Amino acid sequence: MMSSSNPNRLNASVRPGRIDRTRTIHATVDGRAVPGRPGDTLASAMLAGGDIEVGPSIQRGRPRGVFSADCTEPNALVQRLDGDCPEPMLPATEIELQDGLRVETLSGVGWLSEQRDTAGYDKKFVHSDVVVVGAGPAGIAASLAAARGGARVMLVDQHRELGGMLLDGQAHIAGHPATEWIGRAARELAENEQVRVLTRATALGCYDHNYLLIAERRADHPDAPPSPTIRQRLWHVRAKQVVLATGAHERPLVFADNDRPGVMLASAVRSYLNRHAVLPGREAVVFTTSDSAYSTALDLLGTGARVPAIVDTRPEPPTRLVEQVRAAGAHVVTSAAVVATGGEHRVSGVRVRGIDGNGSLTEWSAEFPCDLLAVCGGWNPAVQLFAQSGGAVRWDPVVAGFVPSGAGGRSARVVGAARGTYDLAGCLAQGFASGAEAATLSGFRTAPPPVPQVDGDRQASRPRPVWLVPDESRSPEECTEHFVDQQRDATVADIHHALGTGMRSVQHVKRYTTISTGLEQGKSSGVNAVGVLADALSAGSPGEVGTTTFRPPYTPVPLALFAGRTTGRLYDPVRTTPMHRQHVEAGAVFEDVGQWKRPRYYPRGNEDMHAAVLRECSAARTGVAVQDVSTLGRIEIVGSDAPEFLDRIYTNGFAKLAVGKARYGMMCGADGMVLDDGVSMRLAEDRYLMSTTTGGAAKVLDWLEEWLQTEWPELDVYCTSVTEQWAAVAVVGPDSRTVVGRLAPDLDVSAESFGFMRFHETVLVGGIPARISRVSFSGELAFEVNVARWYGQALWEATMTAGSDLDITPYGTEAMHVLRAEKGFVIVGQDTDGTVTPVDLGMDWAVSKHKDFIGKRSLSRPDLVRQDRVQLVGLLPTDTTTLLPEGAHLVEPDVSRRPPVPMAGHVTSSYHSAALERTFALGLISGGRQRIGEVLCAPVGGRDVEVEITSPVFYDPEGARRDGPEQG
Amino acid sequence: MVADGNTPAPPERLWRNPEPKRNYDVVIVGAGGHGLATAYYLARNHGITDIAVVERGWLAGGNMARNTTIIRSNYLLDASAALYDHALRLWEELPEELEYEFHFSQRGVLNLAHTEQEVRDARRRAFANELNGVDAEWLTPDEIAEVCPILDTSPNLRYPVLGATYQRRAGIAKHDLVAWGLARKCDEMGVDFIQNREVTGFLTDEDRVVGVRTDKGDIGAGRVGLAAAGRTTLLTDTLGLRLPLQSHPLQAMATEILEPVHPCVVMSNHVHVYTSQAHKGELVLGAGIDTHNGYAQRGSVHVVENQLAAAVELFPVFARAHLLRTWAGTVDVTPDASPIIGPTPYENLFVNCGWGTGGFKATPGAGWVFAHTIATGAPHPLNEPYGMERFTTGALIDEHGAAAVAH
Amino acid sequence: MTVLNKVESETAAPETATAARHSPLEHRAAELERRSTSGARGVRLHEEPFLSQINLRTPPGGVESSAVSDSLGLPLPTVNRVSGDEHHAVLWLGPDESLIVAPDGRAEHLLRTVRDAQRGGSGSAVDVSANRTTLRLSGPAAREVLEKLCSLDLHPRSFGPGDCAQTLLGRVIVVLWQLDREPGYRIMVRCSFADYLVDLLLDAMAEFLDG
Amino acid sequence: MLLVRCPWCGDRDEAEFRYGGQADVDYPADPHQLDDAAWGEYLFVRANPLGSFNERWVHTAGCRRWFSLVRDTATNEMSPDIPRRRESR
Ligand SMILES: Cc1cc2nc3c(=O)[nH]c(=O)nc-3n(C[C@H](O)[C@H](O)[C@H](O)COP(=O)(O)OP(=O)(O)OC[C@H]3O[C@@H](n4cnc5c(N)ncnc54)[C@H](O)[C@@H]3O)c2cc1C
Ligand SMILES: NC(=O)c1ccc[n+]([C@@H]2O[C@H](COP(=O)([O-])OP(=O)(O)OC[C@H]3O[C@@H](n4cnc5c(N)ncnc54)[C@H](O)[C@@H]3O)[C@@H](O)[C@H]2O)c1
Ligand SMILES: Cc1cc2nc3c(=O)[nH]c(=O)nc-3n(C[C@H](O)[C@H](O)[C@H](O)COP(=O)(O)O)c2cc1C
Ligand SMILES: [Zn+2]
Repeated sequence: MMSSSNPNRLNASVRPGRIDRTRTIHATVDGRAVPGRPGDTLASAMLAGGDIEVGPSIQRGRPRGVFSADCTEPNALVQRLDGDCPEPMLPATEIELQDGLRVETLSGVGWLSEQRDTAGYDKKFVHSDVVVVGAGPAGIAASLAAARGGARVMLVDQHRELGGMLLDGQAHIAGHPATEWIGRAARELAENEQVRVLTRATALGCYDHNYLLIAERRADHPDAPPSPTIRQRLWHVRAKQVVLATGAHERPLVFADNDRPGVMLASAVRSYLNRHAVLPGREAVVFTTSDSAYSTALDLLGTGARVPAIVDTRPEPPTRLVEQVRAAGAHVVTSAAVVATGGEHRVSGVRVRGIDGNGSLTEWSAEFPCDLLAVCGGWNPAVQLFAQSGGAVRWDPVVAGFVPSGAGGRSARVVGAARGTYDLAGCLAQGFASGAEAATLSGFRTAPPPVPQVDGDRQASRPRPVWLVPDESRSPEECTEHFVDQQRDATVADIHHALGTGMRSVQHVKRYTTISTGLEQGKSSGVNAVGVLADALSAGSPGEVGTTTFRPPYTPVPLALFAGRTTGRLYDPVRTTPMHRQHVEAGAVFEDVGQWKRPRYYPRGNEDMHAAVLRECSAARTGVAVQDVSTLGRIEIVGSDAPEFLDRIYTNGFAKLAVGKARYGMMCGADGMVLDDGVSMRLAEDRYLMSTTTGGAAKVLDWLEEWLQTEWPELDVYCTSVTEQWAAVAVVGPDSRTVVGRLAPDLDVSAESFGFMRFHETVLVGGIPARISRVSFSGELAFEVNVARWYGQALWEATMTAGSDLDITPYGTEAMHVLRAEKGFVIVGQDTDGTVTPVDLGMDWAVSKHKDFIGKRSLSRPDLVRQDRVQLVGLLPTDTTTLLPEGAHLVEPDVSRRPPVPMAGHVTSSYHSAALERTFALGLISGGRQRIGEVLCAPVGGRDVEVEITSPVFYDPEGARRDGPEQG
Repeated sequence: MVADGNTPAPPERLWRNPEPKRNYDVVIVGAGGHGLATAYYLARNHGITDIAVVERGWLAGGNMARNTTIIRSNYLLDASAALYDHALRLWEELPEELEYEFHFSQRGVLNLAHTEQEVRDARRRAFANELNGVDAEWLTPDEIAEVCPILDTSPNLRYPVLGATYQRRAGIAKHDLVAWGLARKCDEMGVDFIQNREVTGFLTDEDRVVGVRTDKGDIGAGRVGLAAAGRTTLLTDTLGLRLPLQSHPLQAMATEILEPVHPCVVMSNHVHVYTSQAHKGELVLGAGIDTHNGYAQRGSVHVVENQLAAAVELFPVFARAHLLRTWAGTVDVTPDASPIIGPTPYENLFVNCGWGTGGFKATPGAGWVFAHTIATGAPHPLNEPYGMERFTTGALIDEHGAAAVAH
Repeated sequence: MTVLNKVESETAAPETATAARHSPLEHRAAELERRSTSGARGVRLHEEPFLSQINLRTPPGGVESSAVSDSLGLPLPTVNRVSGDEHHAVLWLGPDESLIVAPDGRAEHLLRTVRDAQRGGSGSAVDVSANRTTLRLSGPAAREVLEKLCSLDLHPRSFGPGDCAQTLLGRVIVVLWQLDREPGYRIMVRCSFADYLVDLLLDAMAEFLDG
Repeated sequence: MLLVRCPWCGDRDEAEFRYGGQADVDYPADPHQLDDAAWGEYLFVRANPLGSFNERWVHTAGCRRWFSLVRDTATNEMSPDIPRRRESR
């Protein structure tokens, strides 16, 4: 009857199974070879080879065995070792057997490896009129009906084949084996262009507004290509209608030593028999509370196994079933329960006692030898996806399970076993009806097809759940071998322990006992815990206790799948300017500014940053230097009300700015705190070009739009982002006039003709149209040359050529920071945080007294007029070579250093200055402007640095250098 | 906790489940961490034990059941450092004081900096911490790699780790056990926990609050302390008292149980994720709020995807750990991301709220000062700056704005 | 013939300057060619640089909009639609915003035309030709590639030739425009994101590389 | 991922939008007429209801228009905005 390498494999004549018998493949478990067939799971292959025992339990080290045939598996958890990266905690029941598969068994704890996961994970975003989750009879029927209506349908199932529980049994549909019906349906769906069927695809979550997340396994199974680009794919699906046909999970039973290897869910036994042609035991006691396990018994008997007893908790199981099994050679013990199991590493026999209507044991007892105990504690409709997004469930005493509450709305689209319908005809009928309705509601009117004749599961008689089979000698408080959650090693005693502390809520019990917090997330342990609790609290029904919360994901998935392609190089956009490659060639060291890569400095030879920055700064102050400023934000602001608009946005006035001129502006939030700054030019009466900081570009545009659209829709103003229309360089230094003169031969760049804060449009050498302004962020004579972005590269080249004999020096953000700090110019975000006003910065000159602007009202709040607010000042370390660390706080020299030490403020910017030939800093110091000349201390690295408070303008306070050297 | 022998020890009582009396000296609304700690310190420090803690659901089932349990005190601003460090010092005493093991583990917290500006901000915070007596160190990438070898500190990351502040005294604690430990001591001292009872409004006598209305009848109270976190405004709205709070979903997630790999706590603001490995072995991950208001205790999945992308980016070893469960709480966020603790315009009504994404770490500290405020009718010096007047005067405690550090 | 395609030599940039232009993806042309595939699951990607683009703002339904439309010789597009053809088109960007697209060298002339039409009324016209570059993604697998990055419903029943949308590809905002049924798309992206977007698209295309 | 209906572009994923909080909080006609408490309330206090909430969103990755809608903050069910009460100035 059995083959020798797979002693428990049934002959094809007895059970063909859904395996490929032409090929033998091998996995390795804990170093031992496990042969099997394509179509096997790792668990079925192990069982075929006679291995039922897996790793011992997590807390108590008890022997454990394969318990289920699905994602509820508590025991058979393995660490996968083959492939490019080990993967922890996979249920052997869910791993498809494959050549080269290598695992080690675990005890409820996995491990992470330092090996990089190099596999591919990606995402896909699709839409569907109807998504059907679960391809059992109900789901298939729903898909057929919806697809026939013309809707776009997506059918997903976590398994490799369609069919659901039909594959576990031997039902007939329309007079033929159900598999034929499945095959026909699969073909029909495959041929319909509007249908997408995804197998090996688990719906992880069903979120608000019909959004589903589906994890598809494209590798690690025998049908996968050898090295697929994408190992797993996360489908994001937006559906118009969702049909949940997710089936039901069989519940274990809670009795003494119910965790012994060889105790197995009855449905799992059936699944191994029929799907995998594996007989997990030859002498099997069946212990049940409902009808479904009779099919297990019949299937076992049909393969030649012995069934010493069917132990049914019910006094009167349906006669039909009792007679069927009797005819097949087994007998039923009614009003009875298994109270104990024997055996060491595998169950060797069970003890059975009578159980009365109150759930108490009676005197009657018997013992049966067995090597398998198939248990069925009833069924839990798989309401996870339904409940996750807020669907309510209720206890249904007839099906003895939690089912979707209510008949209409979203709950109508839960069908089949998932809503407690356990007869095949009913599943098909609900599937057809819901599929047709879903299609109709999504715009494809259609009627449900007629339900074919079936002979599968019939309407079951009422189950009799027994939450706790009493111990023969001990009270529930002492039931330390009655396992409720095998994975967490949690028992009935633990639940009672929780109750003993005063806990009453199932939520507390879950957290106290850790029941349902493992991989199965309560799919099998949850309702039993509720039942035990309901009994203990004498609640009328488990419904009064309620469930814990159902949360995504439905089954665990690798974190890398959620990350998808968003890692490494693709983690976040890298933004570059058109001159980027020229900076790279010049050896620039880059800095991340927002998403931009900006050159920080350009080391020459072995220069470090310090040396390079000093050189770059001194070029700007004594010769000519050039910086790529293409990253600055630019917004064109157009309309007859543009002047008024800018007046409301900026703290200073812009309405009176003359056409052809530019002005520095500052803007605040409504709270009066500095938001951004920049120079805006007036291009025409009704047209300005605003510039923003690099990091502030998007924020400022949003800010402008928000005010325009939500508060001032009456203003005739339009904003257009032109940040990327332009590329620009700042040409800085006494020699900049010469360079720009050469660049722009048509332009008179003399101080007289081209005044500070003016701009001109011209054509550069090579015919490149440009707008050139005289703005300066360094205090030196400086020009900003703007060209259409596609000329950026040419502009850089031309500028470098024009300045080559003057040793024109590219400089980066760091030198820019130093140069502006020498002049006391602030960088928003560095010298300000979200708590600094323009007044704090000493920029009262930019705060209009005459007009209102956003934030103005806030500036007169009590806290904002305090004299001791921090104010921007300069800071000079007494020792001219000591560099204050940025972020250092300053304290009064004589203050006690016992914490908390009162702080006077902190250093915002600190540099070596080539021009000053010393170090210097800017800082925000309480009442700072009144304290110029005073000395404070900066405690850093265990010593004090003495610092004098100064004006923040260190360099050329008269502004003599702004117009450059005298000409002529 | 879980019995692991054959004869389980008899359970220790954590709390009774009494019927409420008609009146209490103090009614606290909300049996979250803060409500529990407040009751505890009212009894311990002020001798007030005639207290009912009224809870709409199950004890500590709100944010207390949902947070990523990070405890640290390395805040920038003086007011914050003082309050949170007070809390941290209480945490250090609490296991012994409560005689309850709640796995308080001072394994150290790293706050990563990924940009030059973040470096400046982080160092500024570390310097301030030092002067405020809060332990803080600045670590270079090499030093970080020693503290947390699984963190990718290579310069090739999209946003390389440029440094981190490190607070060694910081760490995590098992949130549920903290709640149960506090509840147990409170119960011992006579505090009543009234679960499954929702406070729906207040009993008032002109501008004085004299009790609470609940869905199952009124309860009189000498004083009422609100510790209702995300649902605070639902109650204050009934008095026409408008608080600057917005309730947002905040999500977190856990993996399966894994052998120890992650020795500390890592927080990254820039890529937005924070992670640690809980006592039991699961990795716990969290991130920023869902931006929309919401009471649904669930958030949007793209938020989860973004934070997991960040986690895998920083911790390549996490790639094949499995996402086991995601969940969300409802956090109450103020405009300056600092709490509101103090009296209200209603006599005998006090609020403790606005802890947003970061109130677990403050649990004992918050309880301490809120108990003081309720008992004496006036704020403790530590919560003086935290009154709601600051939104009028502008004296915000803008830890967010000032240092961009999430809580 | 519309103003969009009327040739006026004086509006084209001077020869020398044209040669000085570099498109953001010029340096990747060969790579894009190499990574494109043909066949039943083929997908091709290349840059269409230097299209003339004018960002147009005009109060919807007002006199301004009919004046502009008259001046262009094209109706302004309806919601999420493109008016015109692949050479000369106006794309809907928002209730009062459109993008005029024309061949290289047309921007200045267009700008003048539109501003003339707008004179005296409300609205704006801004040259954004250099602001974005254009990628063309086409081939039988093009939609599948986009579906890896884009959450819009691109199924032919929902999105087809002449449809356009501003949306996200990964973390990048783009203007997506379907040209034909093959399907072929234009993806208009701000220049600084172009390199990254190409990385993203090539990564998504990898699955369709032969072999 | 909520499905947000932009009145212009149609249904789009939440990720394309930025949330703008309570709708219809008007900028005071003259801020300088308000005392500090009233101004502070304008700056910082917004409704935070459980249930129907009239709120603003902006379609940042699309048409960049601001709009409002009504969402139930407990269930996330959405419906279009009731007409804006304030006259356009
Ligand atoms: C996902 C997540 C991660 C977080 N991570 C951290 C972290 O790492 N570190 C950190 O410090 N903080 C963190 N927090 C924040 C922290 O959890 C909260 O700030 C803190 O728990 C709030 O205080 P609480 O414990 O009292 O709140 P809660 O536990 O929410 O307590 C409020 C209680 O009031 C009850 N209640 C409300 N209204 C009523 C009513 N009308 N009647 C009766 N009872 C009522 C609620 O049911 C609830 O039990 C996180 C929060 C979340 C959601
Ligand atoms: N006699 C009984 O008591 C009893 C009990 C339960 C089921 N049944 C029988 O089982 C069948 C039930 O049919 P059905 O169609 O309702 O359920 P089913 O169990 O046949 O099919 C459900 C399918 O959904 C899949 N699934 C579940 N959750 C999923 C997810 N999140 N993502 C992807 N796939 C998921 C499952 O893998 C399964 O293939 C009927 O034939 C019925 O008679 C009988
Ligand atoms: C620090 C921490 C660790 C957690 N670890 C687990 C875990 O290992 N397994 C699990 O199922 N849930 C874990 N959870 C999540 C809880 O099961 C639960 O989701 C959370 O308390 C929120 O409650 P709710 O989901 O019932 O709403 C953890 C929660 C926290 C806060
Ligand atoms: Zn839109």
